Amino acid sequence: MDKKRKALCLGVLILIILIIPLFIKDEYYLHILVMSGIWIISALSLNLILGYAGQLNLAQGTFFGIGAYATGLLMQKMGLSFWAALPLGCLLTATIGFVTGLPTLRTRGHYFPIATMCLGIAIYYVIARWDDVTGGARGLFGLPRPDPIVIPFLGTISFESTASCYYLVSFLVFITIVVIHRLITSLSGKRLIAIRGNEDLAQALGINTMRDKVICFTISTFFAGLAGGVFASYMGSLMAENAHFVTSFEMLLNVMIGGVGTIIGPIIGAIFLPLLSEELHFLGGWRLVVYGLILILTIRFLPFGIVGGIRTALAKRHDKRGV
Amino acid sequence: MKKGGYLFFLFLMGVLIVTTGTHLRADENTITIGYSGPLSGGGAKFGKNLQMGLQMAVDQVNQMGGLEVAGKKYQVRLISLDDQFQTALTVSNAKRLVHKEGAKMIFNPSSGGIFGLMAINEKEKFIICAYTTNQVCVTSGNKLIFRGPPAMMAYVQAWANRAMDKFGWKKCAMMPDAYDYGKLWSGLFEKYWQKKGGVITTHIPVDFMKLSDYYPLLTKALATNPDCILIGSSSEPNAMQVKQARELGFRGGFIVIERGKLEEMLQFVPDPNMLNGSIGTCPLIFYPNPSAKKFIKKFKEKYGADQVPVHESAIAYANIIYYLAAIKLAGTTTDVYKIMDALKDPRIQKMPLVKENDPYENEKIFPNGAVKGRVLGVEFVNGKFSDPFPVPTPDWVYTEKY
Amino acid sequence: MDEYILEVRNLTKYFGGLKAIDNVSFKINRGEIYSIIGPNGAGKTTLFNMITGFIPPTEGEIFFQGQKINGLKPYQIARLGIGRTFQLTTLFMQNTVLENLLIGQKQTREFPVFHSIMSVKRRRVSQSEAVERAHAVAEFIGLGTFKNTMAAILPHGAQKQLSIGLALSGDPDLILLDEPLGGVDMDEIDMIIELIKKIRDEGKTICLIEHKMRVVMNISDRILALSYGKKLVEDLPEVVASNEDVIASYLGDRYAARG
Amino acid sequence: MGILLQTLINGIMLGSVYAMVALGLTLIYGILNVPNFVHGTLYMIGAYIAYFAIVSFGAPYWVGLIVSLIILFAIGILLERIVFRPFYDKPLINSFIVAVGLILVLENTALSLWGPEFRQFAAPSDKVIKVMGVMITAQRIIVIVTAAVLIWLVHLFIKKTRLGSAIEATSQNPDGALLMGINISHMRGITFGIGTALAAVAAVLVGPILLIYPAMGHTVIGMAFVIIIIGGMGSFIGAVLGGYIIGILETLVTSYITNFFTEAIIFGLLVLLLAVRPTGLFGKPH
Repeated sequence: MDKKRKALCLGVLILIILIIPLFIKDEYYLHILVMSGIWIISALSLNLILGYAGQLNLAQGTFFGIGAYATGLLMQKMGLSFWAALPLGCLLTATIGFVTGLPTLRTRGHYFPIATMCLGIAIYYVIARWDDVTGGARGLFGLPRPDPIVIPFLGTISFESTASCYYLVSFLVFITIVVIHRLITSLSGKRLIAIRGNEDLAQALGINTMRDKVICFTISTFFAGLAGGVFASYMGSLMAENAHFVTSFEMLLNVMIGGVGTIIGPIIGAIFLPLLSEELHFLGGWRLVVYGLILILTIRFLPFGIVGGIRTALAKRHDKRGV
Repeated sequence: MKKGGYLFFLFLMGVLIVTTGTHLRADENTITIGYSGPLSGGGAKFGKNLQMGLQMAVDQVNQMGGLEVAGKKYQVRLISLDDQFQTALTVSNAKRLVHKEGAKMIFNPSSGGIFGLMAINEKEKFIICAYTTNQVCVTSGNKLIFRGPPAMMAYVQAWANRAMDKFGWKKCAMMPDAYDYGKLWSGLFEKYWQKKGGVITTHIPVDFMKLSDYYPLLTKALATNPDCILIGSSSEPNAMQVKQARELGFRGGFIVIERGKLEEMLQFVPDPNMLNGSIGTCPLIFYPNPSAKKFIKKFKEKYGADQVPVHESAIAYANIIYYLAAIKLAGTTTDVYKIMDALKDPRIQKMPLVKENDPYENEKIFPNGAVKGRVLGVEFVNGKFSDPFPVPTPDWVYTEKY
Repeated sequence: MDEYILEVRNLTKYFGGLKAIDNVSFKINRGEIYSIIGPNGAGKTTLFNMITGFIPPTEGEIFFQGQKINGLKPYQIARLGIGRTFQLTTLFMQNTVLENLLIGQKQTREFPVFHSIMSVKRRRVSQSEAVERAHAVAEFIGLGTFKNTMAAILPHGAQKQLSIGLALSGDPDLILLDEPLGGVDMDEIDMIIELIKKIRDEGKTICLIEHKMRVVMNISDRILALSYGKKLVEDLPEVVASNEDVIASYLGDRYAARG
Repeated sequence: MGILLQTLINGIMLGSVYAMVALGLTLIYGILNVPNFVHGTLYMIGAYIAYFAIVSFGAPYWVGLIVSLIILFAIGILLERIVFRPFYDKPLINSFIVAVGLILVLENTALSLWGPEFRQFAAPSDKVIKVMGVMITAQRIIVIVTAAVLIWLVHLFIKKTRLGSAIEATSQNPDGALLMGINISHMRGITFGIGTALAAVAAVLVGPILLIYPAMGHTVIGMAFVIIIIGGMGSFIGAVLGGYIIGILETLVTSYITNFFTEAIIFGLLVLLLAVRPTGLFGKPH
């Protein structure tokens, strides 16, 4: 019964997501939706390493940038199709994630976030200054949208319109959710939770924590790269700032305000926060002041984010009924 | 969750609902001008200077009762959004300005942002008003772009000629800023300088966003014994660089890339003589033409007597005046191609709105969208400004790729 | 098979200039309850940490089932079959009893990430095996009724039981218990002692650090007494209890204090 | 030779600034156990306060410095009490988010109130001294000397006063101070105040050399974190030595190798250092 209801809810949700572009014709809102999709993928990627393995990776935005640049450069300089460049770009990001994860994950406690922050800054400067490859401070321009897919007898799917990009991003969000959900609900996911809970105890129980952290880190950078790759092709231009650790902050805010350690939390955060930031534009110069205040107050009163708040509220109601 | 938590949650939801629900949609009688630029962060001053010029033009037209287009009166409004020089934000802002606020023109002051916009503007039908001296944006064939500032090459050649022919400098140490603009500028300069028989002793890009102690870099540059140093950030960091170079014993001259303003640098050096032997753009206040004087007067009236307008404000102002005149001339507020045609129409210079207000008395707008303007240079010698000298601007510097 | 399950040879550990363990050797027989006693700072926990690989010894060797294990990582040693608890009760506080015990299972620690994402059948089979075992352990340690309670809100005694359950969940041959009775109420003590005996009866070997002398003397087969990192004596309980050095350095203080 | 010497002096001057900022950061870390990302922003506020005291109210330079020091000390205590206190028992990441929020609030308030203009106040003396082919301005000597004196004063405070030794004890062993009967929350406030005041002094010292603008904090905060990591987070001597080492290293790399990849090199080296020594050069092992 419960399963059936869940499936029904999921079905309705998917239907809504599918028909949204039929109702929202405004180019701007569609654009916001596409961007939300990209932020959702990146927030989920950060949530995997932060929310489940408990490692605060402040270089996640940089991996987003690496994925974006890798995909963009593979398309522009090597002439690859988006459909080849994207997976290659993600693999490249994951490889760099693996190589840099090995040394940084050796650190513990507060050293890990700061080690990754330094890693992010170092890579950012490489991207920002390596003119011959990345275009340096001026960035990359004129990156193509995904090539049209030709389906025999039915026609072609082109990705020139924002609506088609919306479907593409929704599909990738779906894949990301499925993979991450499968990972965290499996026995391997239990190991990650063990590492988050107490790394020494996890080791004493025979868990190779270093290996699991590195694997988790690598997978999470893969998805950060995926978000970046889609971003590159959708926006058509890249700047080194996309790999800056400010991007990491933004992802982190999405995860934390939404609700860390849950699947739905980062999704809510990644939709809610960019929208909030956009809608506060009417405040002019005071926009970021108000935005900052909202962040402080949210984390003060809802330490586990919006989802955490809703959960406690529901639990309370449940308790009252029980009594 | 504490009690405060519920209240706060409700408050957040309220903010969202109110802000998403109440939007001042542009009504039929409004012309919207969109501006996306750096309004916070390190580039905020530059962004605000531009904004002042834009706002001034908009307010002035509104004060005159609005703009009459094809027999109908329109009010003009400016919507400014912060992009902190980030392309992705520029593009997002532009989408918002165009599709949500109904802007047909987006003003943007960074080559990165402009390239980002050029990828979408023909498809999404809006005009880019480009505040950049970068040549690529007018030689790429984009049909909906016009560019306010003069071409970079005009400055490069004028400054190099002056430095060599008048001051006899041969050895130049280049210390441009580390970003795209400085790189392009110094690239052009290096080629031209060497063609004229000069020597580049060293090339040290400077990141002005960093801790701004220039001693280490200047020590390195001065070790090559240059006659002059090419510097290229905004005025205040430039002034620091000049001051510190003098402290380190440098006696040569400075070639100042046009983003820096000698008159502003003057405020930041303890002794005016430190600036001796500097070549740079002529301050707007020394422009001899009456329309420039008129602009300065209006600017001070609006923003206060102690405010001295800079070229950023004046060029941004002129661009809006031109754009609004073009709308009037084209007789449409929506057809961007007709507006573009009107901009390039020689009749636009004769329109009262332009004729009375354009501080530069711009000569024409080329078919590629480049505005040909009046450019003056100036030198600083013996503790004061020399008379302005005209910077030659042959047509090719506006139209050719280089 | 070797008669000894664990052999420690000439183990020495320096922390900076401080000698925490000084040339200690001992052997633990298969199936016995072996206790390590000594005053605070005698180096008991350091010894555990070296056996389980958390701290590398400065000198000396450790053999488990005849295999040299010093130099191995903690997880490798755990997988060979040594389970342990920590002095401060260490649990996955934010998880339920069942989840805690699930994490400790062999299936959990080795299940490949690749199969977690890609396979359907393997995933389901391993998961149900692990859950079944976790249920069994929960019943065994006497927390059957608390399976879905979060570890953080269990009473202290139950937390101790759960920590023993965690050490047990990987089905080890040797279990190191670091003060399993520390801070436990009188009526809970007997329950834990029963649990320890029950584990021994399952054929497992137990090595114990404990301060409660009455209990130690009661349940231990043999006792090792340490003082300032040095081995004082290793023998049957009654012999250790009557050893003068031990009484002087450790027991003496206590009994004297109790007067 | 002259150039090497000049470069070294440039490095020491930069190192003095870094050492002071990093010292404040490390003190705060030692006691509050939060990586205080707001530090750079408070450095900015310190510079502005001195600017207003000196330029708007015509105070002499040293008065401006002391005013800024006192006000920032108070701001530090206030921030600790109002903003950071509710987060001590929460995970690190929560105080991290709060810090990011606070940076946004403070920096953009400064931008809205005081505008984006670059500002600067005059040095007490403009003299340039030439020794052995090395040019050095009076202000740079002031920076180097004042920094050294202040660091020495903080050292004395920690070693000689009861509160200071409590601070040291707490940062080495959080239970230590309880034994000494010191009020921990009182001490947290004072430490935050001192750390913040140190940042303010650093800002006022370089005020006549560098430019003051709302985003100026970004330029030092990254490096300050590099320094306290190298020094071992919470270590006094590590922060001071690390400050001078990084200042000199940065200057040497800039002058002799590249100024284009300086940050990439320094931050990259740091990651490698952490791989070899996961708790920094002077840090205690886990």
